[in-house]
Amino acid sequence: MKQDFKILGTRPIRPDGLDKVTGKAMFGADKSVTGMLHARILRSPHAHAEIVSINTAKAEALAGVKAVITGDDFADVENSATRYTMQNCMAQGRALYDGHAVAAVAAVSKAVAAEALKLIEVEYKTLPHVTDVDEAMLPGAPVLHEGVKARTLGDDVSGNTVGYYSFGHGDLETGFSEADEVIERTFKTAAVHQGYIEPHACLADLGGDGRGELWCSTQGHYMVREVCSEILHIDASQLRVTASEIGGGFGGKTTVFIEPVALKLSQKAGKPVKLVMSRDEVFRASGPTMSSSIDIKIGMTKAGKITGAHAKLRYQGGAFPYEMVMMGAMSAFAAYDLEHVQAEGWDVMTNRPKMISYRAPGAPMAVYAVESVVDELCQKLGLDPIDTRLLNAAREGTKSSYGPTFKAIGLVEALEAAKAHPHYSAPLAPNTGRGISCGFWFNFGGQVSVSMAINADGTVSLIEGNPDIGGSRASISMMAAEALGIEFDRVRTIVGDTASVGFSDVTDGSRVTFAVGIATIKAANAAIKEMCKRAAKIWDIDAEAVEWVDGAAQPTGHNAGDFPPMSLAEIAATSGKTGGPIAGHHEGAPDKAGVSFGVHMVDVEVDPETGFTSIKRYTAFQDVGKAIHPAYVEGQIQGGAAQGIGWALNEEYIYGEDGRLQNPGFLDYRIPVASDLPMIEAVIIEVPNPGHPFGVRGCGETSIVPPLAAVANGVAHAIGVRMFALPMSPPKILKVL
Amino acid sequence: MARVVIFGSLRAFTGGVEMMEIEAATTRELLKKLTARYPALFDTIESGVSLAIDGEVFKDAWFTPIGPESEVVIMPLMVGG
Amino acid sequence: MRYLVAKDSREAVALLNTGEDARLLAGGTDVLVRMKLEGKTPDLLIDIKEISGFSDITTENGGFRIGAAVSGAEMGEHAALKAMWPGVVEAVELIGSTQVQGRATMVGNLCNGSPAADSVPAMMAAGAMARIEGPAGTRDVLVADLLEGPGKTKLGKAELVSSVFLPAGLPKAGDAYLRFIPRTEMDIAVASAAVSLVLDDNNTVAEASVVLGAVARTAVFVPNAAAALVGSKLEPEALSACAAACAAACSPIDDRRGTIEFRTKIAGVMATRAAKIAFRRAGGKL
Amino acid sequence: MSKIHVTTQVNGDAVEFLCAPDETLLDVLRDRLNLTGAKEGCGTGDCGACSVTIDGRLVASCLVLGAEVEGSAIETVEGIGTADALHPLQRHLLEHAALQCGICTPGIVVAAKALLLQNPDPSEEETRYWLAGNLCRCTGYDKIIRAVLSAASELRGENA
Repeated sequence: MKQDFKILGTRPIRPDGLDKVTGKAMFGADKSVTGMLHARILRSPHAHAEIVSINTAKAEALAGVKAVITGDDFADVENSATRYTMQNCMAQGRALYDGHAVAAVAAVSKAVAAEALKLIEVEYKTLPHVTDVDEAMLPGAPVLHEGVKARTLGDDVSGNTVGYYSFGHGDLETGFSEADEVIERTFKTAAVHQGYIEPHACLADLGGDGRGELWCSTQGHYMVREVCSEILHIDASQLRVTASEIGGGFGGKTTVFIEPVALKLSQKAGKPVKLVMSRDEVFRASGPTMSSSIDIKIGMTKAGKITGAHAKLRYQGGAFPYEMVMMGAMSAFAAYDLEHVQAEGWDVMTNRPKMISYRAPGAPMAVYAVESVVDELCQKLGLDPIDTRLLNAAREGTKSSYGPTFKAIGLVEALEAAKAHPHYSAPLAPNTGRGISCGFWFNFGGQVSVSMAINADGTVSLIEGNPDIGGSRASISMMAAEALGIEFDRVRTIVGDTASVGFSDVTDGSRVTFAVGIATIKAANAAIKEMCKRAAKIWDIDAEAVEWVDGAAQPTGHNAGDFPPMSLAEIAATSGKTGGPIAGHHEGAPDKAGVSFGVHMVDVEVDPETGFTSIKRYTAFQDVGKAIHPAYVEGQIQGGAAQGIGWALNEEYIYGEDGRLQNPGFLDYRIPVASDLPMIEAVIIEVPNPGHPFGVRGCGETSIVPPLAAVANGVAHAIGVRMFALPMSPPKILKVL
Repeated sequence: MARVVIFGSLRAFTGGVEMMEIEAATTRELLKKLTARYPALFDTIESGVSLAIDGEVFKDAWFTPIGPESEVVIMPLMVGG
Repeated sequence: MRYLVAKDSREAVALLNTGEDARLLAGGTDVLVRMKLEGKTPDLLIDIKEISGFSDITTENGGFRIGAAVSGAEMGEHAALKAMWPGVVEAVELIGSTQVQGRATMVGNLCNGSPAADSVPAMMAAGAMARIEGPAGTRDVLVADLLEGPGKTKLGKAELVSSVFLPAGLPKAGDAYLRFIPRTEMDIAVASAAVSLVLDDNNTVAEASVVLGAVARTAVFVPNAAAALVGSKLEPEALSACAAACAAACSPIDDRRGTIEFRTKIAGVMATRAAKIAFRRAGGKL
Repeated sequence: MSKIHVTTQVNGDAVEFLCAPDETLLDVLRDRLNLTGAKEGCGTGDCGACSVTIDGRLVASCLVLGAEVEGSAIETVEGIGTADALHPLQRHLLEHAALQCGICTPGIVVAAKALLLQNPDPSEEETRYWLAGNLCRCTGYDKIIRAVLSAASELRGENA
């Protein structure tokens, strides 16, 4: 399926770039309207407490305060998932974690709003709390919500255990009996935050008549509309949501945290309300990803064949029911062709902020544990880590550990590229180790809407419904131009608000370039069909006798050569006289998103006297199907690698005995800074996805999956001791040296 | 007849049955017949599942065609970041 | 909150003495952060940057006087200062990002009272004197004598530090500062060490000063560590004796930035590494 | 709290504003002068998204009071380059695809410009340390560093 492309694979300047380098781009907190109020949220200082009473009288009496709300202002909703979202935005009855919202104020200025918060009197009765996953699963642990325990589980686990999943095939006992070496290990990983630099921000204006406008930083403004209209009990059609430029999300902006609060305050005050989280609030009250406790058992023959593999994943996902461990259980062994395999997972609630997706949610920690044990087996049996992975690699026709049989996939190609790369044979300095890990992500399709207008001047206006989080307006414009056969700069893609184009799912799951791309191609085909029809009319021949070649209509069949080709611009120029405006649109739910595999290789140096780990060299290989805009594909790979490095080395949510978060700021929640990292070489592998006309696979998430184990394996080789918990911060490393 | 594979923990609702054959032309028909056979599956299927049809992953849209020889794997509804 | 710009130190002292909750503003990189995180403002914020001399680096008796409002970036750009007291300047330059360097001051770092303040061990090792202005007039005290405990100094009521004096550097002398942080930048010291050495004609350590940061309630001199270096050319035995003395001098806390065990272990590592740098700067060869 | 009257210069233009004594320069720029290019990522000087220069000195505008800039000259991202005449740094950031979400980009532009004024030929390591206070969560910094180094090369008159 090798195709020749004119535009795909080139590196044009992204259309929104100019506004972003000049400071013009409007992000969530950048919009203001006259007469707007400023809102602030009061948050619980307790990990778990009954809210006995809230007295807002003094705050309401403060000059300049226009509205104060608490959980009592929100009427119940039917859908339980929406109710949990609502109660995460504003506690009702109980505060479930440090940072849980308990009241909110809208006032004429930020200063007055801040002053008013101090006047709200909340009486709490503290309750027992639990923040560790293993403790939360024990019978007798404080239970966050009654009646939501997974229905197949028994009394051996507490009511916090809201999900149980199992995947796999074969017979584990048989598998392990065939092994020459079996290693069984337990791992722990800390909760980490998406760490987007832009805090959540919105500007809400909701009238008493139920008509509203909402501007917000989100990965999915249709999701925001649906959730908010349900919580506010208004019609979806009456709430128009506009997605601002989004300053990073990585999954963290796939739900709402503040929007219903701002809308409710606006409704109550009768004025627009701007609500912006502080960084401290982002860490305490917006969703990090899960922490985990994991058991892995893998058996291998002396020759390196994996004979059996078992994973038990216990994920901690915060204060409300959630489903995410299944993604880890499905990902854990995806890279391997196994006869006997089982991956089990438990979703567990604790007194922490409700988890939300973080780039390949659930996969990095599961794969970290698996790839650590695979590495240890290779070490013990004296096997080459890449050869061993090649020997066991999943490929086309492999029945995956989670069920489906793989179509064309690029794991073997990525492993072979890694093996052939000069990095793999480069000599290592003292105190330095080289780590390898595979990684995997599913990638998704889902609902999309694209509307494309062919303008009279020969340009194309494209509206789509997915917030552009990493350059998708560029890739979509490129695919439109490729499909139409015109130049890239003739297309302008914008992200429409919820009133201007049909529903679109959230920007997540590495789905946008894939799914919006398919819709764009189909919309282009619809427009092409119409343009061919117009040309046929002009030429007075059958529409079927016209085909679209290189951006122009041309007669075909027995009319071939009768008329010179008529370009898109020419057809567009006369469209007013040939039947009116020309457009194409497509609404659909593309499936068949191809999975993506990556292989990361890292050299780490560990200071034996301090336990400090530095990343000396990093190379990432990833099958992306077809790189539409290779520079942004590289950027996705590099960015995921950097996030994974942070996860491996220094990032963690630190809770004290009191259940309070101790590091809600960038000073002590340590994401990698520029001087922490070397250049990250991204090697793009292209094994086309048979499910996409251009071969595209999602590429945004796979890259965060391998770094955890790659770095951990590198550290193990550098110091000769293996660590079983993340992050591998210097005190932990020095302790084992 | 399509070969239907139920993912591990869902087998708790099929009495441990992992694989079965179901005559269905579309996903809707398949899921209807599946819940008719195993009513305990209703809640899970109602709240949403993903299906892998011959190795390609689909959401549970009703009218996705299923071939007579297809392998259909029922999986949980997947989410991303 | 009121914001006032003091014209001279007498006015600043008078404003500090009004009985209101008053704070001084120089670089603001501590006071403004605290206002933000704690959500409360003092009654009065007194900007001291306009006071004559407060923004100057001047030579004095062969050494340098550094005004209370001189930023880290300005110190880093002062070639002669950097040549004489490279350890002090590198310590100041480690405070925060480039952006923070544009504002943060050494005197502010001192008066903030953090046990982990980067510049304090280096100033102590250099024998720096703080000039204090107060209701009773002006006095000079050793920086070391100003330290009290976390968030506290021994400054009296309505007193302020107007400058710090770094004495003339001796020939064949060198100083250095090192800290341990989990990343390469942007963190607070988990443990740190400043070392100042003077060598004799034989390149043997004649005088030494070793100061540790972030391992006790204040930065602390470690005389035994210094003594271990004196008379040596930093042979391995001297360095390990120095490290052992450092470990013995540690009484750190466990917190989100480091454990007692870890801080105690690496304090000596920082000190011996800093000693080697100082030794080379003094003209010694390792 | 009575407001303070401040006369200053922003991006070459004389500007006057009234601000509360505890109002940061960042809030003044964004809320009073409608210059929203500088972003608040943390409010505590840890992220660099609010970088501006005051009298040529790179600072975090969240850690400066509006009242302090009386008589100063401030430069924000809005004062660097225009659509028709981008600063080479801005152009190289675009050409290297050195931004994804773009929230850190204004701070990077301001900080990198300050670097190149002080050090026209920085090494990769110097560039990384200079920009250590400008957090970027999207890119892994690779393309940002390359863009700054190639802009530096162009500004030095070398063949970029």
